[in-house]
Amino acid sequence: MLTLDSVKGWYGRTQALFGVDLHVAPGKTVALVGTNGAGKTTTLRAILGAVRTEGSVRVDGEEISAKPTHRRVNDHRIAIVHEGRGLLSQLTVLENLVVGANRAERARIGEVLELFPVLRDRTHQKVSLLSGGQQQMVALGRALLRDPKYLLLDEPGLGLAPVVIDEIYTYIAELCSRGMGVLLVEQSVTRAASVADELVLLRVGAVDRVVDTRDRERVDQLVADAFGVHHS
Amino acid sequence: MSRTATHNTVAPAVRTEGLTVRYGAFQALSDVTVSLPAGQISGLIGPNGAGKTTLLNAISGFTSIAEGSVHVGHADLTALDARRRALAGVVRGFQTVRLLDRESVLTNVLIGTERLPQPSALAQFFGLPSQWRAGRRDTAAAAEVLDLLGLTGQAHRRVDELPFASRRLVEVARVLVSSPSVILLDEPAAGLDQEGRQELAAVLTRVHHNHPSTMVVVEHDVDLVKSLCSYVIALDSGAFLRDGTPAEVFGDRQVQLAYFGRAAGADA
Amino acid sequence: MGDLGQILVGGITTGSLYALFLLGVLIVFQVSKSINFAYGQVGMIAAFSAWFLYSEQGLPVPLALGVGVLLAVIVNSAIDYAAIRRIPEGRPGLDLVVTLGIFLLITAVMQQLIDANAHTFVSLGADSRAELGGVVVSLNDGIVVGLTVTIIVGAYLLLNRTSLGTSLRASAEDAGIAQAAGVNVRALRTATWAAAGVIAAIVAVLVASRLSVDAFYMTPFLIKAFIAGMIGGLDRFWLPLSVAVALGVYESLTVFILGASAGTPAVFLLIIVVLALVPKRFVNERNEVRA
Amino acid sequence: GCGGSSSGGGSSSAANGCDVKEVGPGVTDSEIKVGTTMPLSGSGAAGGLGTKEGQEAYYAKLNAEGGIQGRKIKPIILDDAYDPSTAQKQMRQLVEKEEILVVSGGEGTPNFLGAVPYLDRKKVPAIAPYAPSDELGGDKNPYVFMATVDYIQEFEILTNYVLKQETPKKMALVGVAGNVGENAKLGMEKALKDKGVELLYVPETPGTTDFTPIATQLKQFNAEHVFLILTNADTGGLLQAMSRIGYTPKTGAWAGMSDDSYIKEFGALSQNMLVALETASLKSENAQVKQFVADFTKQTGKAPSKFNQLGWVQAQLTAEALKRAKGLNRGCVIEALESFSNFETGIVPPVTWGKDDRAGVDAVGIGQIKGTELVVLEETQSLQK
Amino acid sequence: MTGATITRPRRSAQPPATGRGAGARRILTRVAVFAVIAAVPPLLFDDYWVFMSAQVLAFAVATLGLDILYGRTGQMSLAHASFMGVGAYTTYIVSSYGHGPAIQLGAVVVVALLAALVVAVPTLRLSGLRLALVTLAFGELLAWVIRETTDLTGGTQGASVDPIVIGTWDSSEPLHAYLIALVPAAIATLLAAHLGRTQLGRRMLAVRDTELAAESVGVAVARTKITAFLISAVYAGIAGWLYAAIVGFIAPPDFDLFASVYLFVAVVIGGAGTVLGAWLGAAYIVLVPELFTLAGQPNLYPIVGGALLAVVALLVPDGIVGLGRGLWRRVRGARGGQEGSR
Ligand SMILES: Nc1ncnc2c1ncn2[C@@H]1O[C@H](COP(=O)(O)OP(=O)(O)OP(=O)(O)O)[C@@H](O)[C@H]1O
Ligand SMILES: Nc1ncnc2c1ncn2[C@@H]1O[C@H](COP(=O)(O)OP(=O)(O)OP(=O)(O)O)[C@@H](O)[C@H]1O
Ligand SMILES: [Mg+2]
Ligand SMILES: [Mg+2]
Repeated sequence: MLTLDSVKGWYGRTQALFGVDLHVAPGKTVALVGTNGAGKTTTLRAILGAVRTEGSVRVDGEEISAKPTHRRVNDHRIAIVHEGRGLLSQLTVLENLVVGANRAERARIGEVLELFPVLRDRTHQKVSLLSGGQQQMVALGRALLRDPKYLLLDEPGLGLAPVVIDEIYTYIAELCSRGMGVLLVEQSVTRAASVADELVLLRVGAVDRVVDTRDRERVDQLVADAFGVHHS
Repeated sequence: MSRTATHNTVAPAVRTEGLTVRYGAFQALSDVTVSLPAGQISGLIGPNGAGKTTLLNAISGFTSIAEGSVHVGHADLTALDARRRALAGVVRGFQTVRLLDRESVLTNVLIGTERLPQPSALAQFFGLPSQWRAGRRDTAAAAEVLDLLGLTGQAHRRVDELPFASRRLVEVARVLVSSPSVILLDEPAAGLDQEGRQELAAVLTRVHHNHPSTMVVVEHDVDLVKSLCSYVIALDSGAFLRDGTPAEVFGDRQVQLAYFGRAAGADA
Repeated sequence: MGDLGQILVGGITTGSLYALFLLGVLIVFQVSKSINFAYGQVGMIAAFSAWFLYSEQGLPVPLALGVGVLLAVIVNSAIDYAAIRRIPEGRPGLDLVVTLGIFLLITAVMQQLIDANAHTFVSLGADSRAELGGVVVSLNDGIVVGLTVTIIVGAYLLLNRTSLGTSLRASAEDAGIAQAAGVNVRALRTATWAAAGVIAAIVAVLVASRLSVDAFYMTPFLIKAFIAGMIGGLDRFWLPLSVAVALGVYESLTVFILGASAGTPAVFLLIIVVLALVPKRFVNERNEVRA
Repeated sequence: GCGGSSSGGGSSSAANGCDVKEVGPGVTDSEIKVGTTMPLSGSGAAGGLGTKEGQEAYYAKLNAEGGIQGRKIKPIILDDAYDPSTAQKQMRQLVEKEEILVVSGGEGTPNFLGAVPYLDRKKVPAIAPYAPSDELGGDKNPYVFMATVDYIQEFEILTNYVLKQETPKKMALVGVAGNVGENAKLGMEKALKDKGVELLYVPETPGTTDFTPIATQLKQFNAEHVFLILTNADTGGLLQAMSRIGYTPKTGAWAGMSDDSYIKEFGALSQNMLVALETASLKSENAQVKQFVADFTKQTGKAPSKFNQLGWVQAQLTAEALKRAKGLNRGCVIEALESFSNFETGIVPPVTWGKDDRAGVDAVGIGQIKGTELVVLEETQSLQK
Repeated sequence: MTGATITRPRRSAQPPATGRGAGARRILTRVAVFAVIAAVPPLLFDDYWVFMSAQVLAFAVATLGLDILYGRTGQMSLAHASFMGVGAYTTYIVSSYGHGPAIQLGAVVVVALLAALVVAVPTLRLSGLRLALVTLAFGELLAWVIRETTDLTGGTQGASVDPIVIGTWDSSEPLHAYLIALVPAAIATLLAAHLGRTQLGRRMLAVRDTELAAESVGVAVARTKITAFLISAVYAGIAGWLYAAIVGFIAPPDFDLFASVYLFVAVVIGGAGTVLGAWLGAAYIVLVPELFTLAGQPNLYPIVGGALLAVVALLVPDGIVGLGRGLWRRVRGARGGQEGSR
């Protein structure tokens, strides 16, 4: 279980999170939704320890908020797909995939390339030369290579063609069913509702409500409240 | 150098002929001949890596063309570099937002007025009257765009302090401020929330209404394309696939296979 | 002919020293995207204090050298820890200013602690020489070239045949992303700066054995190494290092052929010509991103 | 000496006049402030620090003996980092803020030259700075009273000495690029004029990282004598490179190489090197030299170096001028300086200044490095003789 | 009209909302503040400090120029002091033929422009450290030229420059030097401040931050770089002219690599990209050594000056101006209530 307990977060002196509580159980997908600037990305960064935080972050019962980022990632098998990809543009596709991975994880490279065949011919090309969508695949590939127990996804569909998004979500659902806990940030509530078990609505850096996606009515209500529009 | 303002003139049609772009052995665009109708908003769609951004690059002069030509109206722009194409009225936004991070929103927008006739460097440096006139004109244009995009309140904030959505809008504002005759936008709605997208679509429609231009929007959001564009071009694997009205293109079997990975019949 | 050979030997040896020194600059640049202006002085600390320890304090030479190297490691790591790491992002040029301050500090302190004079250093084989076809080669030349080749090849293998290189470059580009990918950026940095300290010490000791040691003598080497690095590109490996060796040879040749006062203008004209004429892809720093 | 009404003077001389009753700046009932700038940091610091120590030792001794007319001398020595504009700034500081009476010595040529226009403007006499330049010592800068020869004279004398012993076919000079090397070359050319000796001049830039090309060039030319006017480090580096390629001609060098700091470090490389001696050898049997060594050692607890010696003699000449001055003001000090005639310090050759003569000395001694010792071959060699 | 926008030149344009009256008032305030500060040295200081203040003026002109090149256009130059040297030596040569200040200034501007073109044109494609390297090469070449032309330039030993004489004013008098330098310094400041409000100034910022976006709106990247280079070289040349007149003696070390690095230090320490920062930086490099003299430790600066520099740079990474801004924001934040919550 990945648990956040009244987590506050700051950028410099600007507070962005005002107490976030969150639970992601293995085998479950939780979607964080909210308007631009609600603090979704910051929440993920807080889990990794990449912003200054207060409050408790626990993984499988162990408090990790004092650990440096790389220890959280390695010891607790957390992987992230950053917003806007977070690739290392100077590195090749292959290097981007394996960076930070240990030997065993590297061995899984074939599996990942199978998932994204377009990347196979381009392993030695610099990622900055890939198309936007291809870059997103690399970002996802890097996270999957680590065979994470908890996967943090920050708008993985950003800039992807529908066909790829569908594939990715299918794959995520499969990973989830194999016991991975997924924390997903998604702009489209419809999409989020279709893959996640739970929707968490963030507002101004705090959890506004948690909605079970099976409850269609409350999902619709959430959409209306949060975004002021009715999605089609 | 002639710096004739191309704004306020009638928006020209944009045509590419036999456009081929190569990166080493890889062919990112092969023999693409498309024409974007004058004064309309066209959508450019296609799976990832189809060559949409490359096509925008080729039209705006940001990549070298191996074969083929680019025409705007009656002018052949193929030989011009990116800057001259911008001055000729072809202005683009970037898929990854590129801003002057340490500067204010206003400065970021004002840089877009470069296309308008600017006094010589000396006149600007010594603050001659022509500089003040140009300055007032530019500020007014920026104020109008900021207002249109709802950024007026943020005009003096540094852009790196802004949330991503606002940064996207600043990028769009920079393109719009000089009312170019050809506007190329690369996924302007990516990363915006539902509300933001709808607002953006409304703004673009309004801008287009006020200053008719030939606008091209690359987008993956099908709803947005449908609501915004009157014409759509689909690319796949660097080749032209289909064009027509949104209904025609999205209804096309090949497009559906390439783009949605399934034909329409399968998903009712 | 013998003369030309002699010049080449001198040029290659000096060029090797530039290259080895540049290696230290390169790895530091690659992991922390910063230039350490005080790097030459780090080496100077090693050689100058070693001299002080064996000549004035009577320590055995190997021990003195060891202490010198250790000092260089400590100082270089301290520069990273106390200064470079504390430079916030997006402040281009600040690293130069901060390390310039450190450069001045180290110079002044060493001059206070020891003195402002020039001193001969242990010769490290400079006095055992052999003549090969009219060219006199000393054991010192051999040591310099041998060590340089060994260390550079070793570094290459370490960086390219292990995951270390990838992690290094990842940390350099974006420490946040690298950390999130599980790279221990801090440890990597510390190790790199320490290794760079060792390299600086080795170069400084070798240079001292060929010239002499005082509080300033490494600065010309620093400048030449930077020049080679910038012509070749600090984000590459073989190109800048080859340029460094070539620079040594070129410099010696121009001095010999055109006269000593032509050395400086020749080197700098070369820079201008090379950078103005070579194809664009060699000139651009390799961080171009597509539109 | 002249009478109190010597204000007329030639166009070249400093025409302040000596008003016996006037009390100059920096003079109180108990104290006379003097000062100068020297490189105390940076690559030129070795000479500056040594000279400073020498001056301070002399003044300490003088003050212990009661000073001058019951006044203690207070020397203020500021750091100019061997930089002309810093030197000028510091000199302003000394003249305008500290209000020194006269400039007592100095060390380093370009830095001192930086301050000279200012001193001329302010009419402040500068006594015996060690700044060998053909700019100084003549009528161009009438407020600067030199006590050492310039490099032209130094190398002319050094070359003359060699020509007296033997008749070489080829000689070479390696000099710091710029005025210093050029001047040394000029001196050699003067001495070699019409002598049928071929001269190779190789300018060197400080910061040379590889001396092999210069050494090879010298070897190719194959001169019997190679003269050097380089920094300590570069002299050592060049000699090392020459020996590395097996070329060992006879050598000669400027006076800087007679300093202990050089001989101790590079003596082994420099066996039999001829050096110009601006100051008397410390091993000399001369009574004044012995007295100096004893006095200095008493003050500082250690043996003097060449730069200590220079500092000492700068202070000594300054003190002598103050003693001779009829009134403690700049005009009278200048008048007193102009009265020096073959004044024996025992450290530099006899000093003579006159109304139109600021050169002070025109002689250097000749020494040779043997073992770790400097052996004096000739006490002084003057151009006149 | 143009204002000494010395406190917040980043505000590169009138906010659309602000009326013109407010802008004019702000400009007037700044001119007044500038005038008051400028009046302090001649009224309150003795000769020595007036002399130091005059040097601050000369260096401020240089740092303003470097700030245009580095702070705004992002081009790193290690030859800025060399351009000062170009100005100073041109002054020396021209004045040795007996020409007065007007001709000197004209010659300085022309020669600085030519020298800048020589450096700028072959280096158009370069940026960052590599540009710094080429400019460094230019500096070394200049030093070499000076060394090799002793008859013309005085060589390594330097040369003493005749003071500027205008009427009864003589720049060897500190007070006169100060007043003579004040005029060009004020004009240079006004123009630099005004530059931030022009499209030319914005082009520079765009070139610094994102060349691609700049090109996409029609900015001539190469021409903008050259323009910045030329402006900065002329500033440096004029600074050299003032420096030669104020100090009266010039020598190669005044314009060597370290001198250039120090100008760079000034821009960074003051706060890159701001006019006020350039001034503060100039004051830093000229006056900080003096503080040690004031404290009675004139010879301590070489020892701790470096450490001080490193510490200052680390403590105020955005320069002194950045520090001031931060404090100001904090003050305002405390007044205006909670910051950051949207
Ligand atoms: N680096 C930063 N410095 C300062 N403030 C920041 C920074 N990054 C984000 N913020 C602020 O923190 C708040 C939360 O931002 P966050 O990126 O977490 O939002 P988000 O929900 O991910 O939005 P989006 O949908 O646009 O990605 C916003 O107000 C934003 O402006
Ligand atoms: N500079 C380059 N060097 C090498 N390959 C490139 C370069 N630019 C683009 N490509 C390749 O050309 C193809 C088309 O890229 P492009 O960016 O045009 O795709 P796109 O249609 O915009 O995709 P997306 O929707 O993912 O942004 C991709 O396979 C990409 O990797
Ligand atoms: Mg986000
Ligand atoms: Mg794209």
